[in-house]
Amino acid sequence: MSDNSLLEGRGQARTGKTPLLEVRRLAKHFTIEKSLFGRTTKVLKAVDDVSFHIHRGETFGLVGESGCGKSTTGRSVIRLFDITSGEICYEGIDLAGMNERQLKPYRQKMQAIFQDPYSSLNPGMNVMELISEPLEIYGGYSRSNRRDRVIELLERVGLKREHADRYPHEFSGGQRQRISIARSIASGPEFVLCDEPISALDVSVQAQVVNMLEDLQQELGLTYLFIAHDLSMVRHISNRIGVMYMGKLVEVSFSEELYTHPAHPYTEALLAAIPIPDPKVLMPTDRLLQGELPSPIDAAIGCKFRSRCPYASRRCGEEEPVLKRIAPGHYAACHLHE
Amino acid sequence: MLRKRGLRAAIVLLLVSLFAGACSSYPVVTTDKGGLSGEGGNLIIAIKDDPKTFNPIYAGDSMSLTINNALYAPLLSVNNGEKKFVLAESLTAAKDLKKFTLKLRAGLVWHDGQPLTADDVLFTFNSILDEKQHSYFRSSFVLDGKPIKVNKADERTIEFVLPQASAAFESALVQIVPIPKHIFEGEADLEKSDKNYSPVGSGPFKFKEYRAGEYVLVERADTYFSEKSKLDSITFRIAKENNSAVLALQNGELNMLRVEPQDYAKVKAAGHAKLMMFPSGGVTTMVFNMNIDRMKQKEVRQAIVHALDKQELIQAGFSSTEFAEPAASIFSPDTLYVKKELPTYPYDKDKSKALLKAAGAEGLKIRFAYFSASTPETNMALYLQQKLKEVGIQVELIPLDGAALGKKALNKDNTDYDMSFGGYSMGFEPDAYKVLYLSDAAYNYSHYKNEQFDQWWQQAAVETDANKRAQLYGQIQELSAREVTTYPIAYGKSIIAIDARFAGIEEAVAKPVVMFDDFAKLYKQK
Amino acid sequence: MNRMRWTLLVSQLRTQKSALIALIILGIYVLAALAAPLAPHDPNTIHLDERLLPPSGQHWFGTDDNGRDYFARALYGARVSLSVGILAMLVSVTIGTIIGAISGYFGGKLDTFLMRSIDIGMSLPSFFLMLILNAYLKPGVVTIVLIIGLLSWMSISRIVRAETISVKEREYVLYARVSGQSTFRIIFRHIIPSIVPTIVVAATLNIAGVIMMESSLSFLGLGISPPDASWGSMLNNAKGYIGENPTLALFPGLLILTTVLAFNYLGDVFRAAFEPKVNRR
Amino acid sequence: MTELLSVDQLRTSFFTRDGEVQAVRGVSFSIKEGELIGIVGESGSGKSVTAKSLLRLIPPSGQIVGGQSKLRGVDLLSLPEEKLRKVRGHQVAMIFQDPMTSLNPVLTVGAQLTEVLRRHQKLSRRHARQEAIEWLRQVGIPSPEIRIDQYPHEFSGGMRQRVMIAMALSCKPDLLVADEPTTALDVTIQAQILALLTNLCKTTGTSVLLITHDLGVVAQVCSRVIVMYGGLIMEEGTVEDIFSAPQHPYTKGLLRSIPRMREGRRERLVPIEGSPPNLLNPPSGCPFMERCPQASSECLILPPYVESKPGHRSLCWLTVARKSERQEGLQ
Amino acid sequence: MKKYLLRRLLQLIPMLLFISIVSFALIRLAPGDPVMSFVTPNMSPDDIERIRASMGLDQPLYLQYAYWLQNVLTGNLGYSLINHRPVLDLIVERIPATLGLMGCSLVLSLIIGITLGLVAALNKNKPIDRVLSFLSYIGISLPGLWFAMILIYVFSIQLHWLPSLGMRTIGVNSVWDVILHGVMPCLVLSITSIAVFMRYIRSSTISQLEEDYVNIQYAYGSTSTVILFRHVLRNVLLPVITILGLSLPEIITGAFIVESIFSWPGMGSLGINAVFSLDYPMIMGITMMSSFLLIFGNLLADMMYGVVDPRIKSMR
Repeated sequence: MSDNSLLEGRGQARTGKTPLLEVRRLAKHFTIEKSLFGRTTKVLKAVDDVSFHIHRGETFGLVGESGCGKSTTGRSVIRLFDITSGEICYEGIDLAGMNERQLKPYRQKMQAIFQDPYSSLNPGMNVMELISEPLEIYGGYSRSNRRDRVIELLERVGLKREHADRYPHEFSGGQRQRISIARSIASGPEFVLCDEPISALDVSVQAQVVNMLEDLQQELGLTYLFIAHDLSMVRHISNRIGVMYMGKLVEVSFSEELYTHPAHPYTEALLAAIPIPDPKVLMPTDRLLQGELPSPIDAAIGCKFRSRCPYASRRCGEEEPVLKRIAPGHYAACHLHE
Repeated sequence: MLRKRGLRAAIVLLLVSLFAGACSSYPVVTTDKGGLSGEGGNLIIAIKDDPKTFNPIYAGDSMSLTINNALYAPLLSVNNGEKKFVLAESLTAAKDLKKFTLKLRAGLVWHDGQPLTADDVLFTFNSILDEKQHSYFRSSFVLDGKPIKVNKADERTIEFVLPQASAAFESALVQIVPIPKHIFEGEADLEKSDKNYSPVGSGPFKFKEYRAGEYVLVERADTYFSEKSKLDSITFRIAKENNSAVLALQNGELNMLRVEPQDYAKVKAAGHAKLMMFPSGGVTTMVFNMNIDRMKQKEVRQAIVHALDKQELIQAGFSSTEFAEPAASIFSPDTLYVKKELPTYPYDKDKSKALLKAAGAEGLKIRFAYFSASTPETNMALYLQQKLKEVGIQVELIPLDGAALGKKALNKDNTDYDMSFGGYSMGFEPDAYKVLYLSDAAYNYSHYKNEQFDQWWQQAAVETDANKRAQLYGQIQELSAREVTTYPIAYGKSIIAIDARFAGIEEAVAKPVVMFDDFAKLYKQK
Repeated sequence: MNRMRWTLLVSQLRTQKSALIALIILGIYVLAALAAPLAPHDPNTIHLDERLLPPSGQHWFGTDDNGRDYFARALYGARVSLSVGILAMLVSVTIGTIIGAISGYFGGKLDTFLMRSIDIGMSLPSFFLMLILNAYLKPGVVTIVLIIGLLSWMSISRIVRAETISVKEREYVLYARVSGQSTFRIIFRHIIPSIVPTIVVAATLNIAGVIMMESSLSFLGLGISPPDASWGSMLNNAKGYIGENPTLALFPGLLILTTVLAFNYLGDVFRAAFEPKVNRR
Repeated sequence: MTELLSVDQLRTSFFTRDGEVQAVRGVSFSIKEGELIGIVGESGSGKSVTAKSLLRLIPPSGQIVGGQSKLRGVDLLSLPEEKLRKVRGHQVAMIFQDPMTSLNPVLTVGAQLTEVLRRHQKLSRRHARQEAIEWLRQVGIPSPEIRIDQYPHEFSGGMRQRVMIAMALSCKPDLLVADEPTTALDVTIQAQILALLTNLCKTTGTSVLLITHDLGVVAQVCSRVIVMYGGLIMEEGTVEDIFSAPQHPYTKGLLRSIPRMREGRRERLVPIEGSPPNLLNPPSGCPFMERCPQASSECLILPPYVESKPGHRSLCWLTVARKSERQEGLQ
Repeated sequence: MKKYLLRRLLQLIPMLLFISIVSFALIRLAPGDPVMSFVTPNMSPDDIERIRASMGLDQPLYLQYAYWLQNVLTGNLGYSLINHRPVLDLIVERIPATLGLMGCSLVLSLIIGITLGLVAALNKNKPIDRVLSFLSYIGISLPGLWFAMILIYVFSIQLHWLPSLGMRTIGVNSVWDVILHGVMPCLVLSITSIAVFMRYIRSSTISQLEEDYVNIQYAYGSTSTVILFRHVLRNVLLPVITILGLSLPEIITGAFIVESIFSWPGMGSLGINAVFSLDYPMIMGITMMSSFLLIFGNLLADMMYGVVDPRIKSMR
């Protein structure tokens, strides 16, 4: 659907090669209500027909408000659960249909960091046990040099040797995220899903974690799928960004261009709503998005954003817009651009 | 605003409905004055559980028998040996004991005023003999397979023709109580017919009310042919827990109670009630299971019996010999031709060990089964276990509930246990014991087989000469005492406590199972 | 239990003096049960001449209706009641945890099937099940442990299932699945250790329930078979003598009450010590 | 503009099993009529405790150990309970952070709104219902006559926060304390709520004390800003001064660690190293000392507040040094 | 709401059917023979065989179950083997006493449990709270049988205030007399649930008082009593309904035991006799009746919860 266009912008993205990760027409539907005899009557389309690709060494940002399906997309990509339909190609091989045994080698290559520092570390295990878990699973380390490897990782993420025997509840939020990062790079992965890794941290601590992620990407050639609702931080860290609304991918573009020339009305409204930390630059109150998110269950046809879109036309109500290329590397799903 | 009110109403409704449900579900009786305590008084008797039925031809449990004894009058009754004619005027037996004629009194009437005639007696016997009605008393009137014939001579006389001579026929007649033909005629299944719920009887009291789990109320019947009851009414009150029953006796909620041995001292101390003690007609025995090889050896049986001191055994089971007399014979004291002097086995540990050594049965292991719900049996089993241990016999106790024990005991080739307790009360006719001791008898718990023994039983059953019968039954008791396959332990005693305010106890004649022969004689002193 | 939970538990015990008392009581009873053979009299010998004596120097708790020394019987009774309590608890906790964890973790048809059968099991009047099960098995400690164990595991498996469902959503379990750990390892390395506190609390409360159930089992005549005795059967036999010798009922009742009270207090202390707020911000 | 509220040396501590946590260690500031002032700070800085202490709404384990908070000359902290109840909701209203738990789930929105109205304005049941519907319309809730009888779970996060604003403003308070009102909301809904809040407060002349950790929100909404850290005020001034000429190293560090929206160049973020202080045994001197790049031994003792510009004060020896240099230059 | 009720009722039928199969199999496989309880030595073996045949015990098991089920569907629970009366009549006679006892003890434990729970919660960590908490611990650890014995010893034997036998004094017919008889059984049956309710109400009131919506109410000048009765109480009382449903099994088992201690004329004593004499139709009748009571109780509690809690109502 989206061709492999030339990629400028940061870093060493090679052109023309097959992307590290290719998601084609991904869909994930949850059953909400069953009739008396087990036939599903109501379905929640959390993710509906989403396609994008990420090249090796690139950071692809995925933004959108709560309930837009960004986390579900991320978790589908690393096969945390089975998807309803679509393909997830890792270096060209589709992981969608695989069972746990077939997935094993890919699990080593694909790792994840989660949002809540207080829930992503097992409170009953000390740091040494936490970080050495992936080492145990993917072998190659005897007991003694496993301890050295863990200490090396700890120092790599800015923690000290004596932290190894402490328990998660003895650390601050920022330190816990560092432990999560150390754990995720322990087994030498290529791809890391960052599912809102900094949303629960204070601003000053966020910067520490973001810098470390960027350094690790440089050093280990990692590829990130970075999910967040804080648009300013996503712009800082991502090469390309995808904007999601009600389970649909409404716009994909290079991060700079998305902020300077947003194509989709929703992206435009989203950017307008960001409070700029500079009193001299006043927010455009006229283009404020009105109305509420519609209920995700009603299966109305047409563009999901039309009820709140200032440019909505009759056509938006009848025909659902499809992601179309409007500029090199810039795609938008809106009838305005036909 | 409607929704808010609905919410509050829902909570209030929940609470009110729960409370109303609790109170209204009580059938609270406020009008009826309960027992008609006129000047004759209302006697409240405690019974252990609800009566199983008010229809006498199905009454087997003691509660039903006691209540039916007040509601219905028998043809004749026998108390400690002497005969008393009730509904019947006379009973004449033919020379060869094969034909009996019974003559009813004149002018007998049911509680509802209908005349009681020979037709009712005929109808009663036909119902009992009818296989489809499966009454509990049918077997007593079928002599080795052939039922007796009953025919009506005239309005007041009935003739019984027996297929073979039977001395025990009279004792069988005593158990039968006529039921009203005009009530039950045409009922397909007497056992389940709902006519049983409001029984029409012939006895000194008539049925008034039954409240399940609580009480049965009967009141004086003016239609009774002989002396009317002095009591206004009797309430048979259900009391499961015997210590709360003893308490109720003390605070006057109960007037008569069957007392357990361990409560005797407490009731005596309280002083509210007179205590009556009389032989219960029951025999408690210890049975050796002859299907087990080890038990076949006589020395082993004798060794075991010598290891037990009968006095102490009774003390353990019935808390003192005052409540249960040591028993010598397998016949109960009120049975005809019972013998007192029989071989006994005094307590002698060394003799017991010697006998065991002689029989090569050192280190013997015995499985002893007993009825788990009976306190006397449990305590005696414990005592027995400890005593036999002293002579080197290992006893494993097996407590069983009624249904399981009964099934095992009646199984002809039962080998689940080596010994157990037994108990029975067969009444004054010795021939009734035949069912327990004949080699192939259904209830021969010990499965003891002996030709000679059987012959004596058969001869005695048909022997018409009294002292010949006495001599035969003497030999039977002698042999059983020597063989000791069934070791008699004690003759039980019934203890009844009666509120001091009630009198006429001697005239009412205390009787096992039904407490008193004639409740009508009891009365409340002023 | 790892170091962190242990230090928490110790600090909780020090502050809550009620928990300390509970531990002391249980300690005394366990010691007494173990030291039962040292008792002055044999619990089962019958002395017909010393029946229903009041507590005295010679017989500290007096004697029962068969003249047996009541203090010795209480000691041996402690052995039976405590062992029944602990064994039945182990039976019900193991079954309950395994079924609860599996049903909670896998969900779907298996979960509905297990939960429906538990609903059915819970709606059968346990009273009848006790009577009927006892008719099959020959009386003895093993039977009681089995009956009580089989009747009380259902409530524990419901608690464990609910806890598993909430822990399953925690992010460290999601990470475990993402890092390719086997289901077996996830359940036994991550899920069960995190719900150990709930299991421990449910276990102590279960012991309390089991000891009480044992005494009602004896009431129905199904408990331990004579000559041995448990507190429950002693209490049941004392029913007949409540009028003149109330002490026969007093001692076993007090022993059951204090033991169950101690377990309940311990249960609450464990709950307070392992409160999830430990890992909440 | 006359002074509405003046807070002087407010101190609040929590007495936990492990010891006394000094959440607020001597905070003084004042709010003028109709002014929209913001307190910004990270978690653990004491901003939320300060707000709640104004109306003595701190949980039982906490206690106000010192200071005064005078509303039009009346010290709220020493006011007897029944008099303070008259102030709460009538003169000073509050909005909390999580709309999901601010409303009683089993009572209709209307019931909870009219209850507050009837308490402070002695209205009849029918009249209060009318007033409530009016206020729901004013805060932008569609078809309020129907929604008034609905339950909180039938409202989205944004809608519930609108109900809370209606509840707050319906009693015409002089001061509205908003404790992180939009943190739990999505950015588009946050924009709507902030716009609604500022317009309504301007029209009714209510002054607002806004507590937040988001510098963007402060810049767009507030006229004056207080920066708090470790239970103390680090810097206070007009929003323009704070953003263009921050004096305190902590404020500078904060501003540098957020991504700038300038085009093209994307420099590396400059974070503040280390983690927030532990208030169980707070340092005697400046709480920011261990994380401050320009810390010196002087910082072991707390400096006085010095005004680098009228109305722009900060708590740092550097400001003191700068002030004395300027004075020497002047002479 | 109606669809949900229909679905729950439909689920009810297979459950009751399954329970009847399980209990029928369990009962019929128990060793022992019902005929034993009324057989006397002078009954000949073939008479006994005929009686057993009349009870239908000689047919194969599945046929017996089929007959039983067919009868039940036509409303006839069969005849008690021992009392020769229809099982349904025997149960219907006894149900009011059991329901009355259970009903009163539920109401008693609700009222006392809730009030004490609230008092304890409001005076958190004050002396009265410690005393009440200690009493609640005693309440849940008290063996029912022992508590009954103490009550009998004190109030019946020593003080003679309360009768300990049955439901009525003979010859006296007044509500007061029934209540007097019911005091002790009701107390024994409800002591544990009073403690359970008290502990639950105390802990849930304390946790509700820490909720945001309570702080909001304080912030708008409301007093603690208004907050308690208008806001917190409703949130606290709702789950009590589910606890009521969950505590039904203990109450039914407890009722059976209390009835036999105090000779209370309820279903309990009928049940115990039936089991000891293996009266199969009666046991089946009582088992099905108590299972029905349990399931219906839980369903009622569940429905009640839906009616009273708006969040659940809109979901169904």
